[in-house]
Amino acid sequence: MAVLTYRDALNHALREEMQRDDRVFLMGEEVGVYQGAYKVSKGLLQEFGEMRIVDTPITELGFAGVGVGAAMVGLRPIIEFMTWNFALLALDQVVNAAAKMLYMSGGQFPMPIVFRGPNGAALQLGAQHSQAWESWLTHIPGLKVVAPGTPADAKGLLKAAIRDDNPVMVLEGEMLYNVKGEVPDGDHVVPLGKAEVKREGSDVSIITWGKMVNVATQAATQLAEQGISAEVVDLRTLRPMDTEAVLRTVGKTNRAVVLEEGWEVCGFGAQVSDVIQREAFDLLDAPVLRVHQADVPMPYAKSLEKAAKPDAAKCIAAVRKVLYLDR
Amino acid sequence: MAVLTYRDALNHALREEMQRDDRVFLMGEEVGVYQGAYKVSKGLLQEFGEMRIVDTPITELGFAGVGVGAAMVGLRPIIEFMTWNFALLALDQVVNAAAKMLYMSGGQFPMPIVFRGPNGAALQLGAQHSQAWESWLTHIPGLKVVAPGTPADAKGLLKAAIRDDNPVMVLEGEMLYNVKGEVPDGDHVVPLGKAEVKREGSDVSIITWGKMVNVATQAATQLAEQGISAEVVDLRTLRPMDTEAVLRTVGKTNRAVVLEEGWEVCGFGAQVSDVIQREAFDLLDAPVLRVHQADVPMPYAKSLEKAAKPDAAKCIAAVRKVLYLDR
Amino acid sequence: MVDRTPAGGEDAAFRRSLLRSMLLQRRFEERCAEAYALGKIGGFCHLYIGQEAVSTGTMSCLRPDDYIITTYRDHGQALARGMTSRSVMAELFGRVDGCARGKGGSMHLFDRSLNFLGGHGIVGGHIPIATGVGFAIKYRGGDQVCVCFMGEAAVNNGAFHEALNMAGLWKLPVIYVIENNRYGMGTAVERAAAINDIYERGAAYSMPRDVVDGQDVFAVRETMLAAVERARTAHVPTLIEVRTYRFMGHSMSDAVSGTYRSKAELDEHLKRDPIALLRAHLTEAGELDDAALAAMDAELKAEVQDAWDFADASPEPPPEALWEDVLVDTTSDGRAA
Amino acid sequence: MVDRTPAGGEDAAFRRSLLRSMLLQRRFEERCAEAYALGKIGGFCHLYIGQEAVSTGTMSCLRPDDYIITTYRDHGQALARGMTSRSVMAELFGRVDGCARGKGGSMHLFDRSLNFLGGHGIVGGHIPIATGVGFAIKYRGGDQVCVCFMGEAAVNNGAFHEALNMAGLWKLPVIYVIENNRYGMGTAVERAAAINDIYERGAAYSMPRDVVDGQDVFAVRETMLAAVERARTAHVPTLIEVRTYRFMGHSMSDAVSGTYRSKAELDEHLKRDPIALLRAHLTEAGELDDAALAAMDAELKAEVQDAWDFADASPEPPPEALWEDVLVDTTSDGRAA
Ligand SMILES: Cc1ncc(C[n+]2csc(CCOP(=O)(O)OP(=O)(O)O)c2C)c(N)n1
Ligand SMILES: Cc1ncc(C[n+]2csc(CCOP(=O)(O)OP(=O)(O)O)c2C)c(N)n1
Ligand SMILES: [Mg+2]
Ligand SMILES: [Mg+2]
Repeated sequence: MAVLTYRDALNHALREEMQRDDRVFLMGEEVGVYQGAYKVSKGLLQEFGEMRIVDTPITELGFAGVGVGAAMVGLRPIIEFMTWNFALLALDQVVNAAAKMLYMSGGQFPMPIVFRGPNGAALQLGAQHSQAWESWLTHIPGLKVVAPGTPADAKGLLKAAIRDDNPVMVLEGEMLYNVKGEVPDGDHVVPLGKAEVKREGSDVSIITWGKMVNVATQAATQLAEQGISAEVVDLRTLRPMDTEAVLRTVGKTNRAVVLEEGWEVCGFGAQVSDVIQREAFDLLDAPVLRVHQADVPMPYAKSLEKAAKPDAAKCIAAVRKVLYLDR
Repeated sequence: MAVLTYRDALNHALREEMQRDDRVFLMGEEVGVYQGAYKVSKGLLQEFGEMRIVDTPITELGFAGVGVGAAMVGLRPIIEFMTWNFALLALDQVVNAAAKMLYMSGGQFPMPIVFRGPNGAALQLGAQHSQAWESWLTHIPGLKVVAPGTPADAKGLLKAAIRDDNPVMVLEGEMLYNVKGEVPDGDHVVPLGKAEVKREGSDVSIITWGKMVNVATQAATQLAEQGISAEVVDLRTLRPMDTEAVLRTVGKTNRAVVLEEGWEVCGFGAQVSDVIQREAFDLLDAPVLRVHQADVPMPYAKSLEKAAKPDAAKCIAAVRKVLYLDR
Repeated sequence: MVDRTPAGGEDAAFRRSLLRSMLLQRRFEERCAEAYALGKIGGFCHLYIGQEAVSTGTMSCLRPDDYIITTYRDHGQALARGMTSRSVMAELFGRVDGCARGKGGSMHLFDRSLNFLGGHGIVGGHIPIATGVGFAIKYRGGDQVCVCFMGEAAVNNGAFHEALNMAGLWKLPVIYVIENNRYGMGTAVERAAAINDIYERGAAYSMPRDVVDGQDVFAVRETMLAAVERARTAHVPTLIEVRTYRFMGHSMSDAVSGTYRSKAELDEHLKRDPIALLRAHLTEAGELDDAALAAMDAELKAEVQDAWDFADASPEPPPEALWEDVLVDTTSDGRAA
Repeated sequence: MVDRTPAGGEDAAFRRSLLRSMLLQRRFEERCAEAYALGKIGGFCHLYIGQEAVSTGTMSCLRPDDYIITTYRDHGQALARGMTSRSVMAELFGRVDGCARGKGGSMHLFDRSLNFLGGHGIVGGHIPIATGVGFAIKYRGGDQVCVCFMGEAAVNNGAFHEALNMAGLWKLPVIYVIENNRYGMGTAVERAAAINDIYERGAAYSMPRDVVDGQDVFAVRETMLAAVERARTAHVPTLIEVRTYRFMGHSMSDAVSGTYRSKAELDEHLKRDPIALLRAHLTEAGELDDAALAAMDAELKAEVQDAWDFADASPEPPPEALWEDVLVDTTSDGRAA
């Protein structure tokens, strides 16, 4: 197994899938000449040329729609949003076109398209550049949503997303791009819809995804030092969610903490919590607790930003509370 | 007390607030010459003139932004979306400008603006015209969100929204516009953030809002015939949610069903359910159940649409299940 | 489908086929109004009456492998493209034999076999999609074109701007057809657009542009043929403003005149009914006599009646259809996911 | 704040004040680069070096009660408008004495007392807001103007189109200033816009338009004065393309040249440094000698050093600030909600 950065893992997934299938192309702001705002598409313009690595004007709504049109007539677009923050402008195309086209055409127009880019906060980017969108995206039937937390999953899920005949949203992490990890050699594809236990444990389940997987693992390591055995379940795909895996871990530990990057109200954690209380009511020894961003726009100042973000300490506090060790 | 339609109640609220405060104006598609796509603004152009009842081009993003700009410099805009479906195009202004301006300016720019219009499905309007957006909107700190279910609340909440110095989203119902009800005379203002028990009961709580209030009441009436006493709690304001009222009713009945118009995943019902299991874990005799739209884009065909929508029968089924009367 | 111009120019039979296409739309829409009043059609229903020369004129210039995309006001274009009255009417009735199995409805007609990429309900939303189809054509090195219909009110929308800028920049074979029927719901074009000559918007995208009388099917054809030629041979997009008029209200719930336009204005425009104009032309040229017209009309009325009966007899979609078509379960190599 | 033209024309003192304003921005930005490298400024930081004649030229035409709104590249405009170096630097350092109490950062400078309506981070997002400010001015019957700065890449965005259409349609006193510095991040203007003469986009909105050399502060002033006059007296909007160049990378993480523009191109543009041009002009005219310049520069460097020290000494916002400013608790009559 090679050790790759998350960035390179994505880059390899793109390259391999573009080599494999000439209907696949990448479009977005700065993906070509600039080699990607975060260099995920580095070298691809040189390899595949201008027709397949397409720089766009700053028109998220427009080029998302271009992707939808191309997908309708048989291409397999990968639309890069420089960040998902800007995708807000494009959501009409994602929701009203990509997600619904198959349904409203009575099954005539599948939509093999990937929308991808970094999601959530990086460092001190302030209120408009720091949002996590999984809650909004998972709300929508007709979409699939994945949020890889490791280089291996980044490669495997992106490849699966590109091959899937449905619209798949890939939520990456700017803060993850430099993270290294082992990536299986060869044609590594991670099936959509399957969670993975990233660390086994017996006292409590930390259920999470994306950027928070590393935070959960850190928390679990520190918890182990306190004699608490935490299981870390990485959902990987949020829609469709691997409910079985969630119920399995809760059945084992009887206590759950859901850790997410975004805001509380209607966060994806609320959905996880709702499913657990509904499907595993009698298994729960304590209410499901949630760890998430403070319910405020993201502040710029370093100390405030740190206070706003979920982290291992907050996760540990929730775990101790769910174990009735602290109030 | 006068009996008014929900439409007229809104119309009166608009008129009275515009008479009261000349900083208030109404802007949107067809609000003027056409007298409102759904006639909510009927007669207002004639009374207040073109500068205060402003017809716009079909530019949801643009005129939402115009509202934000006007609010920044001291006016009090009411932005009508012909329906919230089209507001999807404007959400960048709602989320990145209206909701965050106060925070990112360090408190310098309050945002006294109302965004309003019908939310959710009417009849057979198909996939792109039938969405309920409360889940997305309540996710965002910096916004307030109300969803009146009766003419009295429509008038009272809209007036409170217009007077509030924060951005308030008013989710109306096209299917409610013709519904009649008593509206208190005089300056009827319903405070934001306060739920109301619309019907008392002791066996189970049906927690709901907006268009579903009538559905819940119907269900409760039918349940009464089955000897089941259901309490109907109308949240009225979704953000901030009246958590106390929710816990009070659950404390009384120990069982809750959350009824909402929109989709399941990360629906506002998930948040309600999460709060209940977290704050009232020991009070619950059964898991919180939810009733919501089928997890599919809205189909056009009459029978399919009916099957997709939540209704009294589905609500009754959930109540019976939460009472362990049915499986 | 309207026959394309036979090589070597048009003949009388061809011109009669144009009339036939337009008259079919008219008769179809008239019955839709009736079916709507009877509650057989639900939701929003936007009739095309008055604009038939635009759809027919345009479609008559296209090949079967070209693409069409349009708005919610899509019945006329669907029929002109060759979708059967049956499949459209059954869709409007929300029945299983509808072109979208009853799941789309009036605003969302689709026919994959005819490259009819749908009616779309969000004003402006389909314009970038058309640009994407143009992109795909160029990507594959094809010589098809994509025609994108829209109302004049859509040109003020951001999606229009973004889509046309990319088409102009990348030189994509897309023809943007603005059906300027003077109103977007109740808003006259002058109250919504800062310039009245809509086609001049093309200048902002260095795009060839044209304006044409939309009541004259031959004029529409002429302009369109030039645009198609440019798109096919040189991948050059065109913006065409077609000046037309809607004879009915915006949708079934809107009065024909009163609030935002006067009866007098409407009457003035009714004088230039595109079907009457074409009929007069054919009659004068001796290419159509009263008997032939009556026969054509009778035939079309029968076709629409048949469509109505067919739609009426077609079952509601089965309950399980609710859950179908949300996702497909295949991957790029056609395998199960 | 840059002094406005004294009634009856400009004098040498006024011209020196322009230089002073521009030089302050330059010295300020140079220290920002340093502070960023030291980790005192975080997040994204977009420097204004090379474009100072635009901000100064524009601000020098405005009244205190006029409004300004801009993008994330906002330090220069904030200073030219009269925000203190201290309040801007403290904001960049994320400190409590910053203009937005440390909660906005580099991209979100605001000053209510100067009608400086913020730096905004979503490309295009602030343009409709500017239109709304123009609407409010007209609504109240005022004679203020609103100036909206944006980069040339923003003109392809839908928000631009929607906002300018409304301003053109409704005749609002807004001046849209396109700072065409040739690149949007790594994308040259020709690779993003279908037309190269950006100002011609104004035609689509029947809006007066102009193009001007952005390295020449007097040229900027002249164009702007005319636009301000039109807006103030007749509520007419204007679109002005200002041709300028950014001497630094897009943001601190972007190399100055290499990937998308050559060193040679950059060097060519560096020859037209707006500050050097103005200085030469003043020197030639005998309005500024070396000693005066050195004194001015020393003074400005000291001002920026003072701002740095001030910012460095200013505390981080207190923990409770996290929860403040999400909502206000008042209603329209100033009462508690
Ligand atoms: C984004 C959006 N906003 C508003 C509407 C509601 N609406 C439907 S059609 C229409 C008018 C469109 O007019 P035009 O583009 O001229 O087309 P026409 O109806 O005249 O064919 C409006 C406002 C919508 N469907 N989408
Ligand atoms: C909607 C949106 N898309 C993408 C970005 C990322 N982005 C920030 S600045 C920029 C380039 C803008 O260029 P231009 O408008 O020319 O302004 P300049 O930076 O040259 O001053 C991009 C793509 C963004 N902030 N907002
Ligand atoms: Mg129209
Ligand atoms: Mg630029």
